[in-house]
Amino acid sequence: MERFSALSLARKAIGGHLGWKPQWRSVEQPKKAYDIVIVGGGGHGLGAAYYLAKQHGLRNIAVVERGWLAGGNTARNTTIIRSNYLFDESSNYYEHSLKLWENLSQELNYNVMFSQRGCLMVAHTVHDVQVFKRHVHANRLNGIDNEWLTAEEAKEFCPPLNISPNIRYPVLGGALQRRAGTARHDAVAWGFARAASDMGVDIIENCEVTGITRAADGRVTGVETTKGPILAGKVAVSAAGHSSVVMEMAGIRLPLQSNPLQALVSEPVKPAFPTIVMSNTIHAYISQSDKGEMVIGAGTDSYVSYTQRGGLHIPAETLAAICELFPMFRRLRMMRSWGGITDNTPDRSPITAKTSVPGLYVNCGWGTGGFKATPGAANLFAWTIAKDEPHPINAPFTIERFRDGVMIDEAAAAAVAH
Amino acid sequence: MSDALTVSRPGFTATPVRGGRRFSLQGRATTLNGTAKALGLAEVPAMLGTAQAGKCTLLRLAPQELLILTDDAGLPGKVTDYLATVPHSLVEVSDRQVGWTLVGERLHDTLAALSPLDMRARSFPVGCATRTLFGKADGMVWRTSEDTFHLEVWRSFAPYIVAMLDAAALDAAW
Amino acid sequence: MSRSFRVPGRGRVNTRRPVQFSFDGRTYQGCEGDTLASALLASGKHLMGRSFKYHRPRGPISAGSDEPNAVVAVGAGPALQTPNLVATQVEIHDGLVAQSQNRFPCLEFDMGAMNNLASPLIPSGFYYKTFMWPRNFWTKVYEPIIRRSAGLGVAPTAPDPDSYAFQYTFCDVLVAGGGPAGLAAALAAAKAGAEVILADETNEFGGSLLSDQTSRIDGMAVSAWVERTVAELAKLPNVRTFTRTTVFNYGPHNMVALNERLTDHLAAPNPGTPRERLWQVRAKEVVIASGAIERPLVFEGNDRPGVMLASAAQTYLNRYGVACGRRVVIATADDSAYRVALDLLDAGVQVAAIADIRVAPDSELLRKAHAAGIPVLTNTTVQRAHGSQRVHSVELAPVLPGGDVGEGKHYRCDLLLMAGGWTPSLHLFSQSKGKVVYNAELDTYLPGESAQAERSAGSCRGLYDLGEVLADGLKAGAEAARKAGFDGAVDLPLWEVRADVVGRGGFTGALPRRGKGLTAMAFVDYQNDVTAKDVKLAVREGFRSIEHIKRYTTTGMATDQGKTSNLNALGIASSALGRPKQKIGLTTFRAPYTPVTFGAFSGHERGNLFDPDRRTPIDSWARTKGAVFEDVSLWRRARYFPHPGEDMDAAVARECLAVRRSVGIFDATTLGKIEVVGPDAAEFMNRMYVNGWTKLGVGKCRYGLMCRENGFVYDDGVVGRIAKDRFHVTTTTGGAAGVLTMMEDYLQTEWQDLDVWLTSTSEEWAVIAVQGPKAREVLAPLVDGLDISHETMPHMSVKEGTIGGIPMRLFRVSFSGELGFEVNVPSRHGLEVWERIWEAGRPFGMTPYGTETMHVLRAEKGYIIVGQETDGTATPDDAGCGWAVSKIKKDFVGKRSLALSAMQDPDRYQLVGLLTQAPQEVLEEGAQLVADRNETIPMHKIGHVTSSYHSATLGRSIALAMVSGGRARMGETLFVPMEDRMIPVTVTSPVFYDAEGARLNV
Amino acid sequence: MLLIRCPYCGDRAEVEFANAGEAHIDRPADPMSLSDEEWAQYLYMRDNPKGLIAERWRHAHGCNRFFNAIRDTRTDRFVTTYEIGQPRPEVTPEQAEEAAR
Repeated sequence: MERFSALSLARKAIGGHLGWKPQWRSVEQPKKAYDIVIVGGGGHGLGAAYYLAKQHGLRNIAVVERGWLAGGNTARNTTIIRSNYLFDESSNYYEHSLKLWENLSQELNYNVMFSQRGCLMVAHTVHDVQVFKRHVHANRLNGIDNEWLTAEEAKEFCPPLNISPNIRYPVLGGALQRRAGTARHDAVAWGFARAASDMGVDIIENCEVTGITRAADGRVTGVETTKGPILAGKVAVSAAGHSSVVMEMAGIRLPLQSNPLQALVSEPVKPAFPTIVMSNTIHAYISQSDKGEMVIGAGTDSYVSYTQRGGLHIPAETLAAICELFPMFRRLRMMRSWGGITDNTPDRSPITAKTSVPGLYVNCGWGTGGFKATPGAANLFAWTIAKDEPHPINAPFTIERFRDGVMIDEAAAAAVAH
Repeated sequence: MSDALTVSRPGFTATPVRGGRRFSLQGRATTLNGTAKALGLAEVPAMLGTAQAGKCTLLRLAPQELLILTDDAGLPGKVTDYLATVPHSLVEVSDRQVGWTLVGERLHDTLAALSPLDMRARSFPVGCATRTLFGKADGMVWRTSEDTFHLEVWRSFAPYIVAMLDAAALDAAW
Repeated sequence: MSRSFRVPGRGRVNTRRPVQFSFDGRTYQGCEGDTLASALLASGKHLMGRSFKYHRPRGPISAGSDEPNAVVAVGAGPALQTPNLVATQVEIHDGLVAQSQNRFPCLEFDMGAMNNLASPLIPSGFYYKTFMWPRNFWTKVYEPIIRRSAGLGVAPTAPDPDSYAFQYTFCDVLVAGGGPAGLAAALAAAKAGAEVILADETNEFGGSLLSDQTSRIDGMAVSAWVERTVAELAKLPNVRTFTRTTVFNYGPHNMVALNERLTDHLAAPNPGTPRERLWQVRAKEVVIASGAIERPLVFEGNDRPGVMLASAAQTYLNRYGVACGRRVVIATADDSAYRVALDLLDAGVQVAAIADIRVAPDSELLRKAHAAGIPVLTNTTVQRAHGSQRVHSVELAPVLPGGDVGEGKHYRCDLLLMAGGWTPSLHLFSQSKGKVVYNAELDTYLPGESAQAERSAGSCRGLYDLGEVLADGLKAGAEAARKAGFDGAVDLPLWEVRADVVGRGGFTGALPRRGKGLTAMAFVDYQNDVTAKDVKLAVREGFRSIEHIKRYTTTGMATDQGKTSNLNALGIASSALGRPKQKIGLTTFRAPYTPVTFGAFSGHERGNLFDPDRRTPIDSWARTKGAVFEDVSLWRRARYFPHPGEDMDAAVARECLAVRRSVGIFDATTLGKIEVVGPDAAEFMNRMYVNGWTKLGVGKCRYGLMCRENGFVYDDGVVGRIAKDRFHVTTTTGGAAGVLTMMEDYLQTEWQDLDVWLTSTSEEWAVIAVQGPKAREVLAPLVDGLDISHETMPHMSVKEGTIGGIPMRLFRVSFSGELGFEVNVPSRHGLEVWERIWEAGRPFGMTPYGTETMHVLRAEKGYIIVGQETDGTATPDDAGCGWAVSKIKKDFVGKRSLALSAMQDPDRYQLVGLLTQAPQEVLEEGAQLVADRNETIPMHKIGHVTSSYHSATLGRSIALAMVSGGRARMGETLFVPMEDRMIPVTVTSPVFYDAEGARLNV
Repeated sequence: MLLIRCPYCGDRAEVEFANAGEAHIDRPADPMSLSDEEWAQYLYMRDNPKGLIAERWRHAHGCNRFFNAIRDTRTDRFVTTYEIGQPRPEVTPEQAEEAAR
């Protein structure tokens, strides 16, 4: 693998950039058999392949992707990365990921543009204040940065924020994680693909899995695909919104619902927004990309859908909220909107685990928050696949937790009621 | 509370409805039918239909639910007598909601700024009544004549609805 | 340049109505009807902007919404200066102020153009390969530089003063696009009787016909036909027409969104006019008549100001009366450019040459061009356009057999037109989820099978002959009407059309050139500065999917969303990959069609109308008493009633003591209320709540606790049995809607056999809580003879009666720990009764109190608040309410989950009280608890503080907490680690005051 | 915004409705007799099909009735809606094809 650097750019420039090679090997036809087949060529799947090769010395791996690499939720999110979750289980997981993010560009020799611009979660009610302070304290004791800002401090940190007491839901303050940030979503997937491919991983695009094959004893033996059958010692499913569809092929029903999630960007403008702001109460989140677009997450539609779209009333609602918090952005314009398919569990926490089928592993249920977990989930999923047992960090994130009543329910923990 | 809450704009007025009582009657179809008969009607109005029986107006808002509007005297004895014999739920909701009479040539444009309901005459003829959404408030709308609508929302939403209607009526001019 | 490029006698602008405007501080004059672009072009000014990455000087290439280059800021001042508007769409008016963007210090001399020199070092994706060391330089150094040079315009910095309107509407047939096909479709559908909406994004209907001087319909000029047709439509009562209205989003189930712009074109709009209106149209049928966009040609220097689309020059000439230059060279792959040449020639523009890339083009128009003396070079490519801030010459070169390019000849020109063929606008069709299909003959994509109730008509489906387009429009309109249910016979017009045959031919990809062109800048995506080389580089680096190529190069991702670039990028990718275009496919068309203002989406949902602001009947009273409010779900509740000079703590302390010592009055109206009625009411309650209800006597109350099926506490509230078959259920304020929904869910879908019905009565009753040892003394004289003595009305009972003649349900309940009543009266009487009780209470020192005092009083008693002590992960037992759970009921919602072993774990978090060792120390709510103070981070947390107050009654602080195995830790010392210190606390019972409840039973 | 046919009120805009998850999941008659595994199946495990789904909606801002619907999750087209308590209707191949379009 050729190292990327300013120097390599300059050298190639002299040759009119004709000297560049493909960033990853494109494998048209899979081999007959692999030790491990990873289903899903998004950030999580590619990353798992990378860590399997890098940290566990496994090289005979294929990543099969139905469409083009990272064309699912990796390409469709608002790229927010943070770890200020309440419960130890979650914050350990996301912090593991955040730490990997902090070195990812260097590790992959691919600039994923991880920008630690901070994430400010604003509070609008007394209840919000209580909940966020609980987060701040819990995070601090876990060694995760998160601090409480008064409304004035929040305004100083994010000058466009409207802290007027005369709006419908005045800002009472906010919890700021300074190490939080954003990254360039495509770069993460491409960087993992390049590094994994370099270590021998086969990346096979336009290869849809149509079946999961099993031996008489129940153990997984491989997958059927649109490019023919592939034998595999282990099959690891990392298919985001399509997880239920793939796992159904092995007869496994998951506690998942796939819902549309919409997002949008404005036209690019000069730097006007220094951080990420999230408001759970009025359902808005916003940051500004390196290109200058305001990147705005809208809400989830409530029904199961694989259409990658939703109703216009959902982004409309979000934009109303954004215009309340940032009234100077009212004249900006929506340039592009899109939808993703989020896979949501009943407790809104993910599953990264072995399954009841020997040799079959699943990493799913990331809902609206999978991007931030990309390197962490990939890393822990690789561990789980390689060792056939979970890493202590992802050990609580089983399917069985629903049977056993040991949910990790961040959403419920922020429940609103009086 | 709704007394001060009027909208008066060129082409649209919303005038609070005063007086009278409201009852929510729920029960199975036979009970609703029996109630209608007790009031001298042939049968209970069909879904989204309304019927007048003396001083009572029956609005069929759900399969098992009638909203009954009466004068200040309330429900006639023949209804309560009948109901005493059948399983049902009768709850007075006179104060739960407040109502307005809506008129004006910009009525449709004004309502259409708040509600996704198709209120064109061919879809929502005179006598039709239903609950729907007005902005972010639940509401009940009833077409009382070709050019007149009756709107109700829960009491605490009244200032919101009035302000929204007022803004929408202004927009409707352009 | 001072000479005017206005062509007398041409165009639809009103030359007798001059309009003054400014651009970059300089005053210009245009005409009524001009766009900013046409007016500047009329003054000879092509340079209008700078590109995104290389800051190259740019002028408009188009005359419509597909424009990538002429992107400007319009409006003056921090609130109104609106970035990134397209000069070709901005209509000028007197006083309009426009600025160029993305340049420093000025448009003509831009320091950012240094990037242009560095362009060999910054090809596509360069940022993925660099800026990685040193690690922290990305955020601190590199990224800020990238950010400052990226972006286009500057966002406003002050709130937008304009208003925006919103409206739903319905129609039988929606026609998107008011060109020839759209007009014909609207007419046909309307004549069939359908309700029709016709919308066009520009200021008048007619589309391409407004740029067409030579075609004839029924013998008349096409502009006259447009006028006649628009007038005919205007007469039909079933047609609504919208100009300046973009159909921008085609959603599911034929919900189509339109953005109507009402004021931007006006110098002085009527005050109160909304700036824009967003329409959500539910259309039974849709006709997409969105037209086609001309493609640029990709060659070196194709971005120089003065290089334009041929059709744009034709529009500027015929619609705006502007000649875009004096001497033109035309590069074409398509017949339509010949008509443009003839039109320009006719207007006095010198046509230096037409270079046709095709080997042997042949058409009537070509012969006409020959006849007019225009030099036509076939099989000829553009090697390079020269010029910096304006094109001054172009090298046209022959394509040799075998594909090489020979030595060319330079032509002097100040205008270079490109005609690369037509790209049908598939955006709306694609948004409707229809699949596009490659058409080899036209070398473009066309709409395939419809996914929704729509059809395309005219040039958006590849028809370019005017006669065909009109016929297609009529057919589409008639079909749409028929499908919408208007199936009567209709006489459709038969128009006799005379028009040039245009639209044949076309080219995608990069034009052939001489040499490798390693340094040549031939632009595919103008605004984002994506060159043909960039696309090839992406392919070379292994990006093979068109979506990857788009993302790696950013082609098609600028504000024009690739309207002019997508097919050329595809063409270049296709030859680089050696794969046919149809095997590559197009990138997804994403809504909106053109950018739409945020404000238009939010409509009136701003300020106080952002969300309903629910207020109780007593709200006005509280306001006059100086209450400070808080938001609780949609409600506004009084939090405390400070006297002058008091802060919250002082006010709350005073209010608490007043309740404990005498009597307080509290507005509890916001509590949810549900009337559960029917013969099976008790059975239903048994199934919904963890408690048992069968034995609750009429006139008695019980604290009810509700779980979700997962076993966790969902809601709570006091329930009174009004009659054998009637329960008055109360819920939390925030939980009211959810509880009713959950009850209805079980009732309607699981237990349809039960004869019980639910009615929300939350707003039927105003609820006035009178709490304190003097409560009975205050109320007794008011309740019209009702006996409310302890004997006849003990704690947790309910009676019906009247208060001053007003019907009342009187609950003897207490959330304060004192003797207490809750007076329920019909809402309209709420304020009146409140004031009456207030008057009666004043001799006792009655004090109004708010939610904060309510919280303190109940915390002193250890009463939980669902959502504060519990958080959706707590069982009844965790919350200290195990006593409420019926042990004998066979089933209730949540019971099975409570039987899980995890729910019995002794280490679960349980409700306890905490006392700080320093009595005045008030813990922070949300603070965590640890057992070992000497641990280092990460510390093992064993609980957290849920409620914490200073208790004036007890003269010290108190706190409630959820602590792992808490009930077994009574008396233990735990620690609250704060940032700067460790606070020791003692675990106690959560009941701090009157543990035996003596004060309740008086 | 979807257009949803309430069996009682007719065609209405999506904003009047609330989705209520998979249909035809009956609450067990005697939950206490179920194993933890069976209970979890009832409570959490859901079909999440890419194709036809039977789901519940509530006409929240209308008649407030729950009802069932058959919809294709690939297109969001409804095949039919029907009252609670009715069995899941047979979908003809023609209906399925139409919904998948």
